[in-house]
Amino acid sequence: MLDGTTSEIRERKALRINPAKTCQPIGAMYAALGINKCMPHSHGSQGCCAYHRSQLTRHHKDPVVATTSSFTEGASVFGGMANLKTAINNIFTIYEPDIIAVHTTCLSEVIGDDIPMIIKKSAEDGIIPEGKLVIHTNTPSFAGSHVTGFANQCTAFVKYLAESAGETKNVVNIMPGWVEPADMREIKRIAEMVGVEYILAPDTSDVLDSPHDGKYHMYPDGGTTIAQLKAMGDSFLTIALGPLASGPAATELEKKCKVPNKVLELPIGVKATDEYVNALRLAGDTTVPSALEKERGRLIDMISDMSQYLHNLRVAIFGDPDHLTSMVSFLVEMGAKPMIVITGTPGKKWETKMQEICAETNPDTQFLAFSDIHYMHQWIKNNPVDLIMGNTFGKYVARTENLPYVRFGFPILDRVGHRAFPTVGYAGGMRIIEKITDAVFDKRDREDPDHEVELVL
Amino acid sequence: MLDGTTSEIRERKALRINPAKTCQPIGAMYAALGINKCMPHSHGSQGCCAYHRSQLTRHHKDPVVATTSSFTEGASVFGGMANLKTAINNIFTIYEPDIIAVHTTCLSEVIGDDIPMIIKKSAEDGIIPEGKLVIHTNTPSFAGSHVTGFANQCTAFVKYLAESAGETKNVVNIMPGWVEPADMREIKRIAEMVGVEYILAPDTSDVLDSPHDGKYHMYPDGGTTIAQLKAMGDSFLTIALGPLASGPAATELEKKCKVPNKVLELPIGVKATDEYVNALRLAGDTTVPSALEKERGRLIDMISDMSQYLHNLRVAIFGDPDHLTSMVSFLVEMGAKPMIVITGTPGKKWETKMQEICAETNPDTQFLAFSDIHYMHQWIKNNPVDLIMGNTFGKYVARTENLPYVRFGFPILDRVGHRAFPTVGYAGGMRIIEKITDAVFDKRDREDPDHEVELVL
Amino acid sequence: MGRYGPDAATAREEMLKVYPRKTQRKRGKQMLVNENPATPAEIGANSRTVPGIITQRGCSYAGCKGVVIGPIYDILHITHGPIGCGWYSWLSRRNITKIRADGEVNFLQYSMSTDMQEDHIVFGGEKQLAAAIQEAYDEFHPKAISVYATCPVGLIGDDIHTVCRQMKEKLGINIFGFSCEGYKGVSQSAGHHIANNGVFKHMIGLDDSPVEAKYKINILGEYNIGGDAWEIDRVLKLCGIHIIGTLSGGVSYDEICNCHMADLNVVMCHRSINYMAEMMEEKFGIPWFKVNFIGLEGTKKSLRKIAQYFGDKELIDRVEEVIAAEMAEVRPVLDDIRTRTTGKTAALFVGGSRAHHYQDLFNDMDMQVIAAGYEFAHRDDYEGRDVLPHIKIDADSRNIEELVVTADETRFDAAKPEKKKALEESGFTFSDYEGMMRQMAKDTLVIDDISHHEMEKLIEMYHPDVIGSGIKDKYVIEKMGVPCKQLHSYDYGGPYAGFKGAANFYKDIDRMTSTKVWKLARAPWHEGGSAPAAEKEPATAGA
Amino acid sequence: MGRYGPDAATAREEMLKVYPRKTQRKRGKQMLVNENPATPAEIGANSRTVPGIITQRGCSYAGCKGVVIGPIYDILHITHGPIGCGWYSWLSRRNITKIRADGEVNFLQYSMSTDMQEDHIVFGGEKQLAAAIQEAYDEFHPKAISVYATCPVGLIGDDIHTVCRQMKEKLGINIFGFSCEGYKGVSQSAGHHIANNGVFKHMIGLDDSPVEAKYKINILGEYNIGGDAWEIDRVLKLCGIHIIGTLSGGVSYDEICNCHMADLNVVMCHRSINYMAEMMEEKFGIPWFKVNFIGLEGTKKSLRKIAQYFGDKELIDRVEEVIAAEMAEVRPVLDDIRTRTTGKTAALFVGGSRAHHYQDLFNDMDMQVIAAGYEFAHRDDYEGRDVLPHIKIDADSRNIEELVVTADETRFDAAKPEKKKALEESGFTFSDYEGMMRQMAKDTLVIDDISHHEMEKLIEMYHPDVIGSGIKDKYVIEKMGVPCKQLHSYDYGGPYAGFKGAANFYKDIDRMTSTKVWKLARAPWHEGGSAPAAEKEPATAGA
Repeated sequence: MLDGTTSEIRERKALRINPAKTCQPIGAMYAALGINKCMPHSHGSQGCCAYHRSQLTRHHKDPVVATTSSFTEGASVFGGMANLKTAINNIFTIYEPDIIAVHTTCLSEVIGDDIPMIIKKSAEDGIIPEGKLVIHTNTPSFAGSHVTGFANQCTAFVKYLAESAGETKNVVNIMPGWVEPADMREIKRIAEMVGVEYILAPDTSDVLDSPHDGKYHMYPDGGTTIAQLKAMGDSFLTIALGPLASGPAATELEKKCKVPNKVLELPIGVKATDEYVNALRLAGDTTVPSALEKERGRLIDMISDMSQYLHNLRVAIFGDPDHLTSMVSFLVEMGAKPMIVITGTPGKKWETKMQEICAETNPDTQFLAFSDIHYMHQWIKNNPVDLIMGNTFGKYVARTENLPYVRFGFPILDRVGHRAFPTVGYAGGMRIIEKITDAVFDKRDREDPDHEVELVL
Repeated sequence: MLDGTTSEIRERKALRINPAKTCQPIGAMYAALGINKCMPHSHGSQGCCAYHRSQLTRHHKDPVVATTSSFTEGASVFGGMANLKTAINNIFTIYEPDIIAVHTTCLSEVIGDDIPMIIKKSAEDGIIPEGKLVIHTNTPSFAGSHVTGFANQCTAFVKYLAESAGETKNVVNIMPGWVEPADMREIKRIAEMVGVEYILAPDTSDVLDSPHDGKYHMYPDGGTTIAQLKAMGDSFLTIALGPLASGPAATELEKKCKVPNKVLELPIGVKATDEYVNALRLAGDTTVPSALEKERGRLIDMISDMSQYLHNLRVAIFGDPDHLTSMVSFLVEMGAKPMIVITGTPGKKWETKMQEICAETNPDTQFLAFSDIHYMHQWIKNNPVDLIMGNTFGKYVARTENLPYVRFGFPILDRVGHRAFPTVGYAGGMRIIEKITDAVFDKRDREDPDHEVELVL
Repeated sequence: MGRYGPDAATAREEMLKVYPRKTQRKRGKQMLVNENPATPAEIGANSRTVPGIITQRGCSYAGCKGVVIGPIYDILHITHGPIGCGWYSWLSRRNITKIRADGEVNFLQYSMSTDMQEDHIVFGGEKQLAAAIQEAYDEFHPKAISVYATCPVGLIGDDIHTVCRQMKEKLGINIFGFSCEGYKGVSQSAGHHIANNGVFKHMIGLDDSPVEAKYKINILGEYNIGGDAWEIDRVLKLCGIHIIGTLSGGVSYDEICNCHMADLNVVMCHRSINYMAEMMEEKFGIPWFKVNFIGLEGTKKSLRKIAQYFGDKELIDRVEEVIAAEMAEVRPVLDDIRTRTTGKTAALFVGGSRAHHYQDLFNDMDMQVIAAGYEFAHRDDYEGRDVLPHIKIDADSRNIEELVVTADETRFDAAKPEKKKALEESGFTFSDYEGMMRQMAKDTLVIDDISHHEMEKLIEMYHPDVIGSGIKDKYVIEKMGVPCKQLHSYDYGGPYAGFKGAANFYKDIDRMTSTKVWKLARAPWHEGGSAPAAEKEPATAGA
Repeated sequence: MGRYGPDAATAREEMLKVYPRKTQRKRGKQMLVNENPATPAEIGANSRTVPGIITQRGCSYAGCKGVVIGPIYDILHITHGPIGCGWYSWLSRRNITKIRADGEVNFLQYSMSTDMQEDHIVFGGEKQLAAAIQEAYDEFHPKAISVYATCPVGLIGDDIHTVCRQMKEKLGINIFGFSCEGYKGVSQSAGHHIANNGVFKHMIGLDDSPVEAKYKINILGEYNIGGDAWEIDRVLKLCGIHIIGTLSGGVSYDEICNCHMADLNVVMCHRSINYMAEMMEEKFGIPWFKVNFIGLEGTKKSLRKIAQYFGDKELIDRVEEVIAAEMAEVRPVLDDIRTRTTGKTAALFVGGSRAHHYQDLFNDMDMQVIAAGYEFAHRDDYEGRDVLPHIKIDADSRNIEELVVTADETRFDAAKPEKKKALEESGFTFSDYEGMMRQMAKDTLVIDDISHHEMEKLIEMYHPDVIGSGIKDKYVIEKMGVPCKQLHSYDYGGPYAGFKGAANFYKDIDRMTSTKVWKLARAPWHEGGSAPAAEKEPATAGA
C-alpha cells in the first residue's frame, strides 16, 4: 500500500498529493441541506453536483438530493443564465422546495455569471412561485476549501434571509459549524438541557440521518426553517461554533441585524464544551443542570482513569481547521502529544493559533495548513507516532505503517458510527477517548507478545 | 496463547475450563449498590468480598464499597452470628448507610447461618439504629451463577421493603436486570420519553459511573431510594426486564403486593426494545414520541444499510442468559448467523427458548447452558466463525484464532466504552452494529490484500 | 394494468405529468414503451440533461479520468485544476488492480492535482502544471504521466498538451494530456471518447514485442469492478486463451502499449470503447466483435464465439469442457435460488452497458426486468449499431475530436480482414451490437437518463423487488423499502462476471430480495388494530 | 501540625474517633506513630480484621493459589470449589511469564475448577475432584497438577490430599493439594505459609541435576509483576550470576524442583516466603539473606552483598562495573524528574513487603513518605526479625501447619553453613530483616490493614501527592484528586525493579504527580467570581 511513498521529503510547490481538503461547493451543498425544504443547486457542469452528492451520500448513507445547471460547452461560452432559469423553473415545478440555494462552481465563477442578476430576472419572469425563494452564494473551487464553501453558504442565509423585525427576542442563534447531524442533535440537546431558547442554523440532523420508516421524504422533517432563518435577526446573541465555518455568518448577522456574537471553538473536548455550555448559561442567565454536570464529570473521570495510556501518546492528525483546533486542544487536555497536525485548507492564522494551543506542552508540534496527507505520511516515516487520526483516506497511511487509526472529520466513507454518535459535547469526548483507547488496545491485544497481553486496563 | 486448546472435543463432566459465569454473591453486591445509601455486606470469608469488589471495580473503574463478616476458622466452626453483629454495629457507626444488604457466601451457607435470626437479634440488641434497615438474601455460590445472585438480591428488596399502602399509584416499576449503569440511564431516558412515571430498581447509574467532581462520595447521588423500594408495592404494573435477573423479584412483588407484571426480554435490539417501549406506551396510555420513533428509524436505517455485511455473519457468543437471549435475537434480526451460544449459568429452559428464537433462520445453532469458554473455543476450531462476542476473557480466544472481537456482557475489564454508552435501546442497537462492523472491517482493512481494501462501505 | 403494475404507457404518462411543457417534451423523447422489441423505436439518448432535473449523470472528466484512463495503475495521473476533481476521483471508482512486480507503485492509491488557486486562474496555470509534472517525476519516477484538464483549464486557455510535450521531452518519459473539461459533451460519454482518442494516440502501438500465445485477444470495455476482469481472465485461461490487454481494468501501461499484437478485440462495454475497437481495426486490421461475460448465457455464447473465431477444434472442445465444468458448479446455486426469485421484478438504471448486460443475470434467475435505461449511452446502445448511420451529430458531440485513422503502413495485418471476411461469409458477425431494447420484453419501459422524479414514481407504481442503480439513488430507493444493488461499485461485492461472478450475483440478489429488514420499518404500535394507542399519533409515523 | 499536615498523633486520633469502642481499641493497636524508628513500637499486625470494617484484605486461597503457586505456569491448577474462586483468580494477578519451549502450555491463561454444585456440597466433592483431575490430564497432559481447596471443601470434609495422592499414583504425574480454604488465618498471609509448605513438600528437591554456573542463586519472594524478575535477571546476568529459580514469578515447575542446587537464597518479599528460605537452609544448608531490588540504593546494596557472599574479586569488580553502567543511564532520568518531585509526599498501603520497599524509590525521588502500612504482614515485617522470638502465636496462626524440617541426609551441604559462619564473623549478616519502621522517618504514621475510613481521613488531612495502594482503593483515592499507583498490578506498567525498573517508576510517578487532569474537575462556571450565574447552583456541584 502506498508503495511509492518514501521517507525522503522533497519540497513541493505545485503538486498536491493526497489532499486533506476538497473544494468549496460541497460545503455549500451540505449547509443548504440543513435548511428545511431547501434544494441545493450547483451552478456549473453536472459532474460537480454528481461528485458532491456521491460523496455526501457515501458519508451519510442517506439520500442527498441536489440539482445542477448541467452546463455544456455552449453554456460555458455564452454564460449560464438560460440554464439557471430553466433549472429554477424545473425545480420549483417538479420538486417543490420552499427555497433554492444556488452555489457556483469554478466553471461559472470563471465565466463570471452574475447570479443575483439571474435570480432577479427569474423573479421578474415569474418562474419563482409566490412565496418561494432563490438565494445564492459564490463558492469558487480555487479558493479556500470545502469548509469555506460551508461558511459562504451560511453567510448567504444571513444575507438573504435574516431580518430585524425590531423587537429583540429571548432567543440565541447557534451556528454549529460543519459537524455531523448527530453532533447538531447533541448541540441542541445541550442547549435544551441548559434551558436556552435557540435557533440552530443550519441543522442537518433528521435530514442526513433520517430514520427509515418505509417511505422516502425528499424534504425530511428536519432542518432550520425559513421562518427561523428570518427570525435570527431578532435574536439577542449568536453563538458561532467554529471560527472558520461559522464566524463569517455570525459577523454578517452582526453587521446586518446588530446581533452580537460569541465565536467559540467547536465544542469538542472538555474545555471547548465548557465554553459552549458556559456561553449558553450566561446567555440564558440560567444554571447548568446537574445531569449535564454529571456527564461532564463522567468525561473527566474517564480521562483520569485512562490518563496513563493517553499520556504522551504520539498522534498524527489531519482534517479541517475548526475540527483540528478543538481536537488538538482535547488531545492536549488528555495528556496526549499531537506530533503533526495537517490541514489542506489554507490558513496562516490557524497555524499561529495552533502553535499557541500546544506551546506549553508540545512546542515542537508541526502545524501545516495548505498541506496534504502525503506530507504527513512522509513525516511519520521520519518521526514515529502511536496513532493517526483523520478521515477515511488516512486509513491507507495507517495500514501502510501498521498504526492504530481513529476516524475523525469528513469524509468517513467506510464506517457507520459517526452517523449515530456525536463527537461534540461531553458524551462526544467520551466517545473519542473510547475510540482512541480501543484503537491502541486492539493493536496491543493482537500484536503484543503473549506475556504482555493484559486482562485489565 | 491458549496453546493447550486443541480441536479435539472430549466430554467433560467434572472439570470446568475457562468459565462463562461466576458465583452468586457478586450479583447480590452489584444489585445492592443500586440502592441509595446501601452498604452491601458479604457474610463469609473476607476473600469473597475482596474478589467481588476488585472485579466490580475493574469493570466499572469506580469505587465499589462493601463490607464483610471477615470469617476466620473460629467463625466457620461456631457460626457467624458474632461476626455479623459486630459488622452491623461497625457499619452503621462508621459508614452510616441507611440500609445494609447482607448476602451469604458458600461458607456461611454451608455453616447454615440463620441470617434473619441474626438480624432480629441485632435489632433487639439495639445495634441497628432507629430508622435504619438490615435485609438479607441467600446467595449460595454452588447454585446458579452471578445472575442468580443479582435476582436473589432484587427479590430480597421486594420481600423486605415493598409495601402496599392500599392506594395504587400511577407508577410503573421497572426492573432493569443486570445491565450497565449506562443502560439503566437509557432505560430511564426511554421511560421518560414515553412519558411514564416509574420507579427503577435497582439503579446503579450515577453510582458506579459516578462523575469526577474532585470529591469522594461513599454514597453517590444515585440509586433507588428506600422510599421508592417501599412504594413499589403501590405501583400498578411492574415491567421486569430479563426473565432470569428480574423475573423472580417481579413475581415476588405480585405475590406480596398484587402488582401485576410483564416480564420482557432485555431491550437489546429492535424487537426487544420495541416490546419495552410498547409496554411503557400501553402502561402509560400514551403515545411514542416522534423523537424516539426517529431513533428507532435510525437504527433500522443502519441495519438496512449494513445488511450486506451483517448477512450470514457467523457469530460465536457467550455470556449471561438474559443478555444472550436478546443479543442473539438482535443478531437474527440483523441477518447474522449465531453459530454457537454459550452460557455458564445452568438453564435448560433457556436452551429451549434460544432454539425457538433461531428455529426459523438458524436451526443448527448450538446452544449450551452450564458450559464454558473452552468448549466454545474448541467448537470454533472445528466450525469457522467470523466474529466472537463476549466478556473480556473471550479476547484470548479471539487472539488465538485471529478473529474480530466485540466485548459484550460482564465483566469488561480492558476497555472503557461500556461505562459510557448503553447497549440497550435503539441507540444501543446502533452501538452494537457499530462495534460489529468496526471489528470486522478493522480486520479487513488490516489484512486484506491491497486490491481488496475498500474506500467505501 | 400490466402484470406487475400499471401498463407502461400509463406509467410513462404519470411520470411525465409533473414536468413543465418543455421538459416534458424533452423527457418524453427519452422515455419509451418498448412496444416492438424487434424494431426498437428511436430514443432521445445522448442529449443534454435538462437543467434542474436531478440526474445520475456526471461529466466528461469523470468519464475520461474516472472511467477509462484512471484505472491504469502504473501511469501517474495528475488532475490539472482546483482540488475537487482530483479529490472526488480518488479511489472512488472501484477499479481494483494488482501490481505486476514488487517495487512497482500502484498510483491509483494516490490523488495528484495542481490544486489551482485563484492566481493560477487569473495568470494561467501552465507553469504550475509543468512544475507539478516535474515534482511528480522527482518524487515517483513513473514510466508515464497523464494530465487531465478540468473545467476552468479550458476556459482560461491553458495549453496542457504543449506543456505535456515539453515535459515529455525534458524528462524522457511518456507524458500526455486529456482535454476532458467537465462541460464537454452531455455526460461521462464525451470523456470516454476523449480518453479513447488519447489512449490510441499516446499508448497503443508503442511496443511491438511479440506475445507468445496461441490465442491472443484484448478485452475492451472491461474495468475490473469487483474483479470481473480477473474472473473473465480465469475462464479464458482455462480455455487456453491469452488476454494481452484489458482496457482498462486491472491493466498496466505496458500491456496497453503492446495490445495491438492481439489477434482479436472483443468488446464488453460497447459505449465506452467502441471507438477504440474501430480505430484498432482501421490501423492494425484487428477485427472486433461484441461479447458479454455477464450472465451464464452471455458468457457461454461469448466463449464459443471466440473459439469459433479462432476455429481450432481443440479450442472449441476445450471451451465446451470449461463451460460444462463451470456450469456444474453454478447450476445448483442458481437452481436453489431460482425457487425464491422466480417471478420477482427488477429495474435497471445505470451506466452505458450494465443496464443491458445485467438483464441476463436477472433472466437467469427467472426475474422480470420491468424497466431499464442507461445513464450516458447513445442511441446505438439502445437500438443497436444498425442505427449508427442515422444518428445526427449534435453540437455537444461535434466538439469531441474524431480521430482520422488510417492503416499502419508496416503493422497492418492484412490476413486479419481476410479471415474476418471469410468468417462473415459463413454467417459470423463482427462489429455488431444489437442494443438493449431488442432484448427487453414487449411493453417494458425504457428510460434514458432517468430522473429522480421518474425513479420515485416508478417505485410507487411498480415497487420492484430490486433496482440496479448507483450511489446517488441507492438510499432514495432503499428508504422506500426496495433494495438497491449498485451496479457501478457492486456495493463493494463482486465479481459478477463469468461463472463464479454469476453465482455471486445470484446470492446477493437472493439475499436482497429475501431480506426481512424492511419489515422492521413499522413499529409494532403502528400495526393495525392490535395497538390501541397507536391511532392517536399518525403524525409521528412519517416524521 | 506536622510539616505536611496535622501531626501524626492527632491524625491517628482523628482516624480512630469514629469507631465503636472495641473497634477503636483493636484498630488503635494497628496504628502507630513511628516515634522512635530505631526501636520500633509493637504493632498489632497479623490480627483479625474487625468484621464490618472495609478492608483491603483477601483470603488464604488468594495468598496460596493467587500469589505463591498460581504463577507457576506449567502446573495445571484446579480450584476445588464453587466457580467463583477459580474465576476471580484467573489472570487477575499480573504474574507474567514466558514458556520455556515451543509446545509447552502456559496454564495461567486457563481457569480450571470443579464448579461445585449443590449436590457436591451435600454428598461430598471427592469424586468430582478425581474426575476433574482425570479430565484435566486427558485434555492437557500436564507434568503436574495442583489442587486448591476453597471454603466449603474444608467444611464438608473432602480429603483433597488423598484424592491427589490416588490420582498421582494412577496418572504417574505429580499431583498435590493445598488446604487453603479462605477462612484460614486472617488474611492472604496464611495462604502464603500453606503454599510454602506445599512447594517445599511436593517440589523442592525433586531434581538433583547439576547446574552449570559459577554463581547460582534463587530469588525467593519475587513474583515477576510487570516483569520485575526479568529485570533482576537481566542485571544479575550482566554480573555473571545465574538464577536457578525465582519463587515464584515467571518460573517453571522444573526450575523449582531443581532450585535446591543453588549456592544461596536471596529473599525479596520476606513476608510471603521466609518460611521457604528457612526450610531450605535447614534441609539443604543453603544460607539466605534479605535483598531488595526495588530502588537504586537497594539494588546496588543487594548486588554488592551477593558478590561479597561469593567473595570473588572478579565478581565484585564486575558488579561495580554493572552498577556504574546502569547508574549512568538512570541517573539523568532521576536528576530531571527529581526537580519536580522533591518535597512531594506519598503514602503506601499495600501487600506484605512493597509498602516498605517502595519507600526507597520515593526516597530516590526526594519525596516524603508520610504514612505506610501493610495489608497482611506480621510484626517482623514492621519491627524486624529480631522481634520474632517475642511474637505470640494466636489461634488463627496456630492452625497453619509448621513443617518440621531436618537436614537431608545425603544432600545437606555442610560447606555452606561453614562459609556462612565465616562470613558472619566478618560482620556479614544472614537471615536478617530490619523491617519497615526502622527505615521510616520519625513521627510518620504506620497503619496496618488500613481501613477505608482511615484512608479517607488520611487524604483529607494530608492530601498526599500520590498514594500506593490496590485496586479496591484506587478510584476512591482518585475521586479525591490524588493519583493512586497500584502496587499489586503496577497499573499494568512496570517493571519497577532494578535499574530500568526504577526509571520506569520515576517516570510514572512524575506523570502522576504532574498531571493536570484533576484541574479539569471543576467546571469554569464554578470558578470563584468570574461566572456570576454559578452561585445559584452550589447544590449541583457535588451532585
